[in-house]
Amino acid sequence: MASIDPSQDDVGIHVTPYPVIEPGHTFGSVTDKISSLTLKRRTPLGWFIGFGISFAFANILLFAIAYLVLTGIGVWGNNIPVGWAFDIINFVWWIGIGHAGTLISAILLLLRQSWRTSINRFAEAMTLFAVSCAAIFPLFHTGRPWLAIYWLFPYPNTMNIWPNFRSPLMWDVFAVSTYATVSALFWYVGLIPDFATLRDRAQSKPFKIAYGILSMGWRGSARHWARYEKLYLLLAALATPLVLSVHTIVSFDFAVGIIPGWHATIFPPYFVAGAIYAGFAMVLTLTIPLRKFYGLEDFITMRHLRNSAKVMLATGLIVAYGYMMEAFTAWYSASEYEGFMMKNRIYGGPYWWAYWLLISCNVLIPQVLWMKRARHSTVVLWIISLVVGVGMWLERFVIIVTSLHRDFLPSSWAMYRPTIIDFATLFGTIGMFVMLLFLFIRFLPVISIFEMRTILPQAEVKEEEA
Amino acid sequence: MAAHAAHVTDARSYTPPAALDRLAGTSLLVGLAGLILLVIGGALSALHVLPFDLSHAFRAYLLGYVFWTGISVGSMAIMMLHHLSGGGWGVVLRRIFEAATRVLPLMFVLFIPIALGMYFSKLYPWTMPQVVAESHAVAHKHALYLNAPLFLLRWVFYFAVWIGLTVLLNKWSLEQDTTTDPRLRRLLKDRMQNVSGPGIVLFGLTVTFAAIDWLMTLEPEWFSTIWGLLIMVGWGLTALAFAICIESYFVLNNARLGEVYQPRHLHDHGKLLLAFVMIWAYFSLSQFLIIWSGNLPEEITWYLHRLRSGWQYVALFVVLFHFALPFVILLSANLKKRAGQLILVALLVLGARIIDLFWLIAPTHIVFPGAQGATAGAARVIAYALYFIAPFGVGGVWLWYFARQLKTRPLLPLGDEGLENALEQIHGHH
Amino acid sequence: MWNIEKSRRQKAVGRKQKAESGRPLWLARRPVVICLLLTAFCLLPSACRQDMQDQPRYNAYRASTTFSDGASARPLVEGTIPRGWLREDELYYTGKMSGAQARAQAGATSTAQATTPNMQGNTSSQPSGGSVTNVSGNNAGGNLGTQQGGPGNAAAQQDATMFPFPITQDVLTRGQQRYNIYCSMCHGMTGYGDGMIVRRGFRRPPSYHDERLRAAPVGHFFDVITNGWGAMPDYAAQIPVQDRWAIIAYVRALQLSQQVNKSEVPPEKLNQPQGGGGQTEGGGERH
Amino acid sequence: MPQIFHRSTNTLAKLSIFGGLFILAFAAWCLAEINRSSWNTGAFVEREQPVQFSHKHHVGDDGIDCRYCHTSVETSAWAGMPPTKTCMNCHAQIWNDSPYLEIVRTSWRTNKPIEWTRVHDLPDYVYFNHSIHVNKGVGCSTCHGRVDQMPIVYQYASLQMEWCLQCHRDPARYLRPRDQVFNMAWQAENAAAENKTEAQLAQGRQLFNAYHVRHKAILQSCSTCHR
Amino acid sequence: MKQRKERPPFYGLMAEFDNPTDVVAATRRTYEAGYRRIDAFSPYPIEELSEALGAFGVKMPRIVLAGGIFGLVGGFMMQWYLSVINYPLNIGGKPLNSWPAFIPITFEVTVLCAALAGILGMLALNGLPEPYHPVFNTPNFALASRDRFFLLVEARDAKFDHAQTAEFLRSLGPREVTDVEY
Repeated sequence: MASIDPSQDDVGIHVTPYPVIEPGHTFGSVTDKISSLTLKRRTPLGWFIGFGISFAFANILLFAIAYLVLTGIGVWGNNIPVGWAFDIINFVWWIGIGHAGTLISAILLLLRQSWRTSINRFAEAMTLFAVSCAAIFPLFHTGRPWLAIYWLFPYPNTMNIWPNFRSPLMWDVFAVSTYATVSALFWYVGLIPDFATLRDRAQSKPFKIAYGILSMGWRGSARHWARYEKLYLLLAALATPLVLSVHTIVSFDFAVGIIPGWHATIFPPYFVAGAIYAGFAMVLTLTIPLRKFYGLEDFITMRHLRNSAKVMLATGLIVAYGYMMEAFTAWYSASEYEGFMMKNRIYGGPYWWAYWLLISCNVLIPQVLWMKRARHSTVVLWIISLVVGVGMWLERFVIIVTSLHRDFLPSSWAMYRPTIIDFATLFGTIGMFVMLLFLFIRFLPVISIFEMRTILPQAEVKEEEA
Repeated sequence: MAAHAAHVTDARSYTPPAALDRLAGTSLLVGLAGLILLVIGGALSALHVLPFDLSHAFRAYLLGYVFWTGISVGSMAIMMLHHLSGGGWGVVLRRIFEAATRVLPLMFVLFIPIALGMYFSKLYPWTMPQVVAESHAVAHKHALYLNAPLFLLRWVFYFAVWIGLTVLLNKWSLEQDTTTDPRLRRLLKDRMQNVSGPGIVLFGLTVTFAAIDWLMTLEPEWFSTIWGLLIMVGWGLTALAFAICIESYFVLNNARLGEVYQPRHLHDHGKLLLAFVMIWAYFSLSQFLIIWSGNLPEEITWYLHRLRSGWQYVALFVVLFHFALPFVILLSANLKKRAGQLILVALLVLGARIIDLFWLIAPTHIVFPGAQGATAGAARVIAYALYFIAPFGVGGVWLWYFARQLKTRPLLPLGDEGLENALEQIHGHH
Repeated sequence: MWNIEKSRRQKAVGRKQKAESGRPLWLARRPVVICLLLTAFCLLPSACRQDMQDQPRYNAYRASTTFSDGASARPLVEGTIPRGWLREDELYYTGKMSGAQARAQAGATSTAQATTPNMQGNTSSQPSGGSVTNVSGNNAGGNLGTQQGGPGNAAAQQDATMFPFPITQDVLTRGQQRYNIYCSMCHGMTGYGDGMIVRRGFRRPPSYHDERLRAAPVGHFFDVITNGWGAMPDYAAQIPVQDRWAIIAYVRALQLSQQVNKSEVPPEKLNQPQGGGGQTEGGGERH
Repeated sequence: MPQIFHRSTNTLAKLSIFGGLFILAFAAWCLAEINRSSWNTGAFVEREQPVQFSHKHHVGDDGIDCRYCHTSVETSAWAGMPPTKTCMNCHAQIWNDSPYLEIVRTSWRTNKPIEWTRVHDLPDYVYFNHSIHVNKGVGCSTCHGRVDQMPIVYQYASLQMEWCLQCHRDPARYLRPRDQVFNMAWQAENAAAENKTEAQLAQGRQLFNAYHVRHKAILQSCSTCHR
Repeated sequence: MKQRKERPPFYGLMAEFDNPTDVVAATRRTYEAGYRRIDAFSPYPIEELSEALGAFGVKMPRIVLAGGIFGLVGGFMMQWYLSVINYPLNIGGKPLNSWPAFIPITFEVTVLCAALAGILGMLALNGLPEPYHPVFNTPNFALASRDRFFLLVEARDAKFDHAQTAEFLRSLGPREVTDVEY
């Protein structure tokens, strides 16, 4: 990362209207600008308003969960045959959103895309918070979450039995917990030098001590940097397949079963693409207002937004390919169950509207992004990112609810109706997610300061003239 | 820097090495020999000298055909990806990819034996009326999709799309070379980029259905949603491994080009190769795990044909040499920078691709009617040998045509804006 | 302990009433919801007990507040005969038989006696198995047909003098086992009435080796086990009918065992302190 | 730039990482131990009963067989708690004026059962049947311990699932001949001479076959105990 | 206590630079001048700077690989042992050794172990956490995390001589050369 190789970077090849960082910045200005967001004494009023609203929603989550725990899982709308509904929809949705963070951070690092630098920290935080939100759903779907460890993790328990490693749900436990752990560590490791920066800038003793502990005594030694850089790359190389594996395994939750509408071999790549799609949509949904209100246009430039839009377009097309192949294979397979499922989903069943809403949100509307002008308008991008966010939620709704509500036995067909608690939990997690982001913005550097230094032109070591 | 730029734009510096002529000549000889052997093999069966079904000869030809068409189409896709995303790694490989795509018209013609096989052998079981009559699944799709005229029509359509795209991209690429006007170069670049976006979409659709038509319908009752992606990434992998072979061949045989292709380029290409190997393994595992776990009769039979009566060893071979070995080798950063070692890995991958296709194609309804004892053994050996002769037969012709195409243009896209950056010596002192 | 059953029922009733009072259900529920939410975290530990391990149902011996005796299990209403439990076999279930039966039986047994092997205490030496078809309960003493005057019985019926089923080695083994469990406490292992409980102060029962009891018909023993006699309580609840007969058979064997000449016993059996079917009973070995 | 931390914090900081791991591991170990302790399982805790009934006296000293009171142990899922009548069999005469037994006599008079405190209480989701165990050669003392030596009965085993499974996965380690099931002091043949475990295994395997104990896979299948 | 007495009175000499090019050049010269116990500090990673300090063991790839192999073998063996040996239970008619189903968890455990090994390895090799360090006594060192670059020659270096070394460092064109106290 130290040497900026323009030829490796897609921008470097041709002159682009939007650079990664606006010109005129120095090491000092970058450091001061970003660290001041965290270190300034006064918290802006807007922060309090935003935090307050999201905190209120987070409390709704708290109440919804407390009520659920006290009363039982019956307060949710899911019941046979739709035994899996909002809980898994929201779980998959949140996990998917989390993926963009790791993707931006790890894959773009491996691809040496320097535009990642100003948004990776934010994206990683988003990953962590999204995974936290996601974990709530399966945990509370167990009904007795205080026993969840007992059921989910292999440890020598008093029952002398072990989890069933042949079950994709068990794979999920491993995948999500590994993902949460590695993302948290990756995030923390990335923060260490910035904690040192904050430690050295902080005015008050408690903050100095707090950031001092978090920085682990980082002093910027060149030997330390060498190992640190190597580790950071290696972690990125590990996180990249990890992030793909997580959503692959989430897709296995469905695909290794034999429910028509779930049992499709394309699920792994199609879920991964969908996750990235939703994740980038969430990145845009959040960064567009953030850069506006915090005046970060110098660091998060139109280039970032435009590239995110392109990623969305590409992953959106892969998702569309998935829909097409599912429909085609349902016909091609000549299986009456597959055929019925697809017909029920598209025009025969009571949830046809969900399918066509999904197609509109995920396939039709985002095609606007083919147009350059659309990619360059923050308003259009923001609207489309919201639409895609909704669309990806609907995708999981369609996959889960429409596949289940008419099972093999027509006598057990039933409709699914979410309850008020279902909605409270969903919107509550959104509140919790935003609340955590507000806390993060206030207390931690939103942009990786040391990596921003590396992409300044001054950072290059000029060759000695022999 | 300025001196270097001038050095770069000197078109004659990058004319193809003489070795290319030798390559073309040898290839043609090998190719013709291979095709003749294949015809002889087919004749042995057709004249009932050896008791194996004629479809084996056609299947073998299909293997060779799919393998080499894959290189052309895969090259087209990687080239379009490069046009979309840029990057120095693609600039230096562009001409190899372009030359590979220009073989597509030849491949269009070379499809004819497969069409013949469809009509005159059991190559595709769904062409046989009794199969249609007996199988509900085949009858279901017979009218609207799986019949000979529509099959041929789609074949024409795929090639129309591919040839159309490659003709445009090749034309503009050449125009970039011949002009010196930076605005026109820029315009051509934008054009290529604008075509590549929809081009990738078209590529995805056509390859998916080509993969279904040519390979999946060998077992007409079987289906897998990921099949198109699996073949796509397989073709991409083949194309990349092939390009790396050619690139390393240049580095090893021509000092001048050795300077052009720097270790960092090889390193990047090696990493891409690793990525493709991993994605291939990922898709293959996904398909296997889902079908294995579901264990439904209409799906699992495909794997049962390929994991029993000896084929499990072929499968193991594929896992080891198509994934495990290249994966472990390519983890080493130093190896990826050395042409002499990288070419070996690329050749290993190409070989493994052939074995993989063999595993996909050959086990489908093995026909050795009524043979016993030594004759049966001989029939098997000859029949399976054909599968390994065919890639050389088709490949020889393909390579001959490719080498001729490669010669017609400078080996580097001299009009590309990124060329200067791509060729800049990063680590050396100059 | 938190009575889940009760509180749930009350809650459900409460809800219903409020819902019926005209307000929409969700409004009616609201106070309940709010209360629950406010006490959410205080109640978390108690939630742990609402587990499947204490299900709201009555298991055996579980106490109940519903009935005056505090037990959840109900005794059968007097006179109830469960399906398939109509005890028609008078001899088997009561140990009695009517006069005609007894006379017929007496004739039958006297003819059978000649072919019946001598039933000894140590029956293992003479495996009788299935060859025994009808064994008289009283054959050892040879006092067939002589009535001893059953203790306080209805005149119409008299104590049975025969077993209702053939006595085999298995029955005797079973009888020995059951005797040791239920009878030996008082009657002693050999039937002399010197059991452990007697030594602890219980009134001494008569010895089986008395002339009176050796002469008593098997029905008499059945009657005593079933209904009790003197200080002896009834064992009807502890010993099922089949086992009672088995015990009586063993008692007969015990009686016989004390009347045998040494010469009649195979020499290799002489030194074994216990008879029986070669199986040792756990209770007998206690130290 | 002044130092923020004292020298000693270096050691402290390094220790805190490994210490943290150690503390976590220790906490996990403690939890596991607490979970298995009698605090959680109730094992080895003597239960106070309404009547001071001593098994040691009745079984150990008087030699009364288990089945004298627990009549249904061989034939039904429940071993059977004796009704007051069983007590009165003897106590109508002996100790019949003892104040200790007033509760028994009251129960007898009023026809109200004595409310014994339950010692062995399996969760309701476990299906347990005494008769099958007794008839396949599982001794009373294997699960209940030396009841003949307990003045006040306590739970001897943890009754946790791992305890059930250790036998269900390899019954040969515990089986004894049927006629020894009610023998409190039973040991495998040759146990005194040979290695105890070896002797038990040898005899246990033989009995496993002789009594046609079901295959391990059936013994430990979920529905064997959770029906 | 005894050790502390043996320490030299101060830790070393610190030269402060304005830009990366200067500090890299200065570090190279210091190394070439025979100093070995030297270290350089920068606000961001500079590849040339660590190269200029001479070769030292980075070792990270090997540690991560070791962690990964441990996770790979351990993860698979765990599932195999628990499902085949310790708790063989027929579920859905799948074979006990359902190795295809063990692949996902094996992969996850591999990644987890590799990442943990890497992070702990990095901390261990760098001697972190180390909240107290003599270099923090350097007056301007707070700027090492902003826009200044530092070169340190430790007093423990065999070639170290306070006056001479200070003179040498000044010849490299720093902003300032200061003593670093213990």
